[in-house]
Amino acid sequence: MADRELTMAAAISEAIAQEMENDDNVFVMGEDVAKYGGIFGATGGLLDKFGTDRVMDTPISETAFIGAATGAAAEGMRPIVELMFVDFFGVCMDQIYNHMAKNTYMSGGNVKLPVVLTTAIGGGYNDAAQHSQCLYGLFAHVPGLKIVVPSNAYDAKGLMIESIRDDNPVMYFFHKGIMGLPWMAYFTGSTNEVPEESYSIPFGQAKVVREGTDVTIVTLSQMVHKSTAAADALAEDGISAEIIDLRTLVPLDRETVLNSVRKTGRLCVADEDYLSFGLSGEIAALVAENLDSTNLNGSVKRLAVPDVPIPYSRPLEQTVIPQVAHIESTVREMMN
Amino acid sequence: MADRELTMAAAISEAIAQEMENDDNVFVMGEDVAKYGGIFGATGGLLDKFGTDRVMDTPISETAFIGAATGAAAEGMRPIVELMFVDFFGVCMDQIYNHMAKNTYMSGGNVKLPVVLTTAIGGGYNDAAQHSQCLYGLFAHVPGLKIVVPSNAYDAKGLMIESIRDDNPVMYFFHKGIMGLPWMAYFTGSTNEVPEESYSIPFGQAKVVREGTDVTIVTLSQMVHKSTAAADALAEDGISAEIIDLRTLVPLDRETVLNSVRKTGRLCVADEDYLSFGLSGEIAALVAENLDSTNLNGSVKRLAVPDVPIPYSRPLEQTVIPQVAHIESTVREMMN
Amino acid sequence: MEPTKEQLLWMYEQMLVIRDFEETMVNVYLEGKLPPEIQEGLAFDIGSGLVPGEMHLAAGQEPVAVGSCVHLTDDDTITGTHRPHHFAIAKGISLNSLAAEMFGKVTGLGRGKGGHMHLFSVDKKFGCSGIIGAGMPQACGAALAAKKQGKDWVTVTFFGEGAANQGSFHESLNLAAIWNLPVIFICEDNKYAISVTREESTAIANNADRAIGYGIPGVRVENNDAVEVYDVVGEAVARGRQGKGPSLIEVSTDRYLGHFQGDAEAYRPENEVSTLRENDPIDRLQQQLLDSGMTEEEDSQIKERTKASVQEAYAFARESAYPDTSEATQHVFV
Amino acid sequence: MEPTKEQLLWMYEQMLVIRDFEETMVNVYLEGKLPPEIQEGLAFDIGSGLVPGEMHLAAGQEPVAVGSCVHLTDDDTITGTHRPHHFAIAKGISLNSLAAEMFGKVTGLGRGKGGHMHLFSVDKKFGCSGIIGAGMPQACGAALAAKKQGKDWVTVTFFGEGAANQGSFHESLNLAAIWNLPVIFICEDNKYAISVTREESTAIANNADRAIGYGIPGVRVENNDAVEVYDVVGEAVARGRQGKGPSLIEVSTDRYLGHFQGDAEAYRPENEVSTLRENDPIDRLQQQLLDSGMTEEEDSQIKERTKASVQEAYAFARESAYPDTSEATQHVFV
Ligand SMILES: Cc1ncc(C[n+]2csc(CCOP(=O)(O)OP(=O)(O)O)c2C)c(N)n1
Ligand SMILES: Cc1ncc(C[n+]2csc(CCOP(=O)(O)OP(=O)(O)O)c2C)c(N)n1
Ligand SMILES: [Mg+2]
Ligand SMILES: [Mg+2]
Repeated sequence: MADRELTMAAAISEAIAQEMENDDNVFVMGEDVAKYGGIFGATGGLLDKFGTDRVMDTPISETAFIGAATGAAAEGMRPIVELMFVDFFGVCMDQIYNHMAKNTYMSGGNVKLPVVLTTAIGGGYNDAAQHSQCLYGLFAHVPGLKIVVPSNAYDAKGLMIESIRDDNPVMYFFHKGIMGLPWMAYFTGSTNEVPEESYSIPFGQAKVVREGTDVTIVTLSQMVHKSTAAADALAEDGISAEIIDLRTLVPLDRETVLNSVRKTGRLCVADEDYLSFGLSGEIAALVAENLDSTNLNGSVKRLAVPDVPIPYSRPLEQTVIPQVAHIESTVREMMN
Repeated sequence: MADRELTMAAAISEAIAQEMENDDNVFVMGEDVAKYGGIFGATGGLLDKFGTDRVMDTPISETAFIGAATGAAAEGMRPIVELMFVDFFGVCMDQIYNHMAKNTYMSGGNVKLPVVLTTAIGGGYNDAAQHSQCLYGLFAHVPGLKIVVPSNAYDAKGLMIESIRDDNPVMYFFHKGIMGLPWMAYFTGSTNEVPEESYSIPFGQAKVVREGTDVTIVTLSQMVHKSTAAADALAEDGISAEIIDLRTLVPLDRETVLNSVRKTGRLCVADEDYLSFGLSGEIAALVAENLDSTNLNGSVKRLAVPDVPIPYSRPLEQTVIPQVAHIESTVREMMN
Repeated sequence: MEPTKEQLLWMYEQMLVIRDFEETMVNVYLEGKLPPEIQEGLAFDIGSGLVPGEMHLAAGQEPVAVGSCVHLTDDDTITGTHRPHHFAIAKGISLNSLAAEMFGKVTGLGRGKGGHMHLFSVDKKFGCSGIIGAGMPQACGAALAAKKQGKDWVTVTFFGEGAANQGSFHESLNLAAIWNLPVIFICEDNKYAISVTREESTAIANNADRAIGYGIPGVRVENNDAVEVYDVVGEAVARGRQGKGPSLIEVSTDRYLGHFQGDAEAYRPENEVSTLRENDPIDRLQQQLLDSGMTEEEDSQIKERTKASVQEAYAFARESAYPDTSEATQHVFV
Repeated sequence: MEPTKEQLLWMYEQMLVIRDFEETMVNVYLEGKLPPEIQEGLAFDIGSGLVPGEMHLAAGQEPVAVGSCVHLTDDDTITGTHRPHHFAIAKGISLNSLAAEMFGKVTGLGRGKGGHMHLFSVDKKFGCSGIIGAGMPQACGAALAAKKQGKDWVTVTFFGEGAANQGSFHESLNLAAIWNLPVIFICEDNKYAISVTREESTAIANNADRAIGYGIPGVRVENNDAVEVYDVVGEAVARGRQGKGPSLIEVSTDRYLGHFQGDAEAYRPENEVSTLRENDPIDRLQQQLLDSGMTEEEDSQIKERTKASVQEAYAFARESAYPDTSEATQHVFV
């Protein structure tokens, strides 16, 4: 097999296509997923391969078509359904969190709901307060949804295949700024080598994407690449950062995080979600709950959006979304 | 003024009535808020006092009428709008978090939205997975909403008056199990002395409801009363627990929490929301972020619903919602 | 469409079972909730007793359930509401597992984890929800699956007249119409959404007229009559099986009891219910059957049989065990 | 209803302003996004340039905005969409503050914090949203406030034909109808919701027919014509002011540009837009005005004036300062 680099968008649509070939029950629906191939390319090329019966454009009726995914899954189908931007969840959250996420539990495990709900996240291109959020922490908070947040094409493919094969509802969050779109600048580390053959990556296994000894940076999605750039800069000054890409939030790989913190003695969380009552708090809490067995050199640091809506204006947006420089300076402070 | 005990429900409706008398712009709408007086009594008696123009029953159209509250507030009204159970937020979250919460920011501070969104929370009476949630942490996570969670009638009145007078969107969460309803057992501490005259309680001031020296229990809402019962039991064995009632989550009174933890050296969070990625994590994280200035005796403990939907069956529900005994035994463990 | 004698008898018997199940629950529900020794000032404790939590009963609304389900097989799907017993029974879910679920017992449909608003049966293809309007989108999905699988199965989704003002109603009808899905949307107009009357909540007198907005047939059934429901739903089911797409039906029906048990119903005109009960749909069908040849003895046998089955169900529920507390954290995922 | 000469001229001039504002933006938007030196393989960078983020332009859709707003005063409220410039301009929002907002400058309507989908003016009583269907509930609230305050103010809410399948459409129309609110619901049918055609998404050919479901008047305007919009919206506004409640109007209109700038429109039939442009509504109104006495010179004056105002606005936006970064955490609350 020749080495191939794929964008994350191409890796996702390849994963979907491979599973659709394997299993007639897999189908795709959502706004602009067919003719357009998905606004962020996650379903590019699928319509041509599989036709309108299996790749379906929907009306702007998220409650109806996401609810329909749950209904179809209960009958043995394996829908992949796209919520164009995660920011739109508010019009259809009930179907997601009260039904897709709970029907299995409420039925005592009898109802099986193999749905993959894909959605675009993230800012950095000035799309403002209603099109730039991450919100994965909010979905990880409510029980019943597996939460997948890949940071690169290789992981994206393996995690998508795992998602489709999982018999439970999976929410799959792709950051627009790492999809490798021809119309949006992206972090190049996200476009990487992807085997053509099918493979899957198990959930609940965070990845140590860079080993280090001085500080643990726990992160995910696009922020992995910002953290890597920060770590490169820090390395020049002899500061050795270990970077952990969480990859899935539910299940959460607490062990990998704790082991790393036990090794480095310092924790910085780098997140693009809102700061309070979310992901960065959960990771920090993990350490607080395990103070007995960790030996921390100083306080935990959290970088995230400081509890404000994402502002449109570029200088403001750059201020509230953690940047490479923020990560770098925060870690430097921690080393003092 | 004679001493009066009021239930929390009566205290809330009294606060609303007093503000309605003061200000013609205040009005109430929601499902069953008029003739029925609110399913949990928060608007009891208001229809008789103020008539159908100011106390309006709505259709089951949460998106429309909660959105309408935002629209009316932008025009100078001061709506109080009820979402019958917080569990239903999924059908109307977009109007809440993308609009009510953000229009002020997106307008550069020009649009003023004095809305109070009231909602019932909590389990303990076996209403199962779609009628027993707390979810305040989720709303505290998204920016633009002040979050009020009273634990007793006195606070409920003062915080409601403050909420109505605030020029920003306020979400006001009342726990069904402390409303003093004639059809639901409740924790008696929640029905307490309430002055007849109008008064307000500022946001962002947690209350030390019990002083202690060995451990800090950070809690809110019904769980304050469970914590108090646990503290009583612990006191018999000479364990002195300090209890902090957060009262508001946004703004969050971090100082009072930290000062208490600095004093006691131990933190237990007692919460009825889901465990992960939420309130209990945020409080634990607060300590993790301030390890430098706190001197902790052991790890932080969190009690909350262990990331499962609320089961219907009584023994299961009692297992997943933290009870007095759970708090007590957790603190005992912490003392070893 | 005309029901056969057998179908009439089936509907009659099912209505008796439903009515008996619901009326038995009225009393069982109060066991342990009264007298109010639990706390001073308390008239009733919703969280106590054999069957805690909210309880929405469907006595009076039997015709819509039996007149619809008589047309369905185990391959057809139903999504119901927060008031789901009549649909569940008419769809053939065992009374024992139904009652046990309401008691929170491990022998219940959902091992006691769902409760009375959250009844799921994979075998009988039944689901429901405590969220108003939530069943309609899922019904579209079930019908979409049937269509994709090349089956002539239909999905029936029930909802109240209050739910007809929820956004999911509109979205689901439009989706079903454009995708030509075999969904029968059946609105139970019992005139109230808790205390809010139909007139206060609904811009038009006949929800079936809203079908015009989706280019599909819409029919309203008056008079809470099982045979009329049979006729209208029968046509809609046939359309669905023939690939002719969705239908919208509204059935006028009557809620005999409070919105939930414990509802004082201060908002309801006095004598409204007693007047309604004088025109009871079960009595009417009984008379029709007696007129067309059912003997008094046959009638008694049916009644004995239904009573026995309901009693057995409640006994089974009482005697069953609670789930082990270790189950609390199981089944979040399969 | 017939427009006066003055009103015709106002509509004409406003349409010219809108068209010029939008077409100027087509080029301004590309400044700094092309050539793609930012990154290899990149054809275009949405996050770069003077005006980053998504950009939805309304060229071709001017008639619905001007034919509606000509009936409104500063006391009337508008809620718009993600494609809001034409409404904002017709409602009288200053071009300078509009352009500056799109540049993210502190002189913008929202101090640069909103961006082009989030334009708010308290003075002009204008708001909009990037969420499809979100303006309708808020419009009901604005109208409710006017009613409570005893004013004859109306609220106009605009939305696309794609939005007419969103739940908020149904809920809002029902609410406005039962509460008899002075809301005029105006659907812009530009045939597309991004790439999804009207036929693919909508069960019926005429969204105005959905008014039947709410017992209110529903009218469709064909032909993207400002004068026809004037007529139909005028009636609806009069109804609203007279306390006769809401109306639903659908206007057939045309989207000349991509859904957003950068949209390759592979889904769109070739020549569709050029054909549409041949029947341009501004040209038609120009002809009508010339026919009824406007001189070529008057016409030139109008065009000069509008060009100048648009140029000034963009110049103002360019020259204005960005907000200080300390503003990022301000204005979450007032
Ligand atoms: C989204 C949502 N809003 C509100 C409620 C609270 N609620 C439960 S039943 C009910 C009334 C429903 O009326 P209808 O649809 O007519 O059904 P009925 O109770 O009459 O059978 C309401 C408002 C809910 N469960 N879900
Ligand atoms: C709730 C929601 N769903 C989806 C989108 C993404 N989206 C933005 S514009 C658009 C198409 C809107 O179509 P229409 O209402 O016809 O308006 P038009 O763009 O044609 O003016 C979509 C799907 C959104 N912004 N909000
Ligand atoms: Mg009803
Ligand atoms: Mg459109």
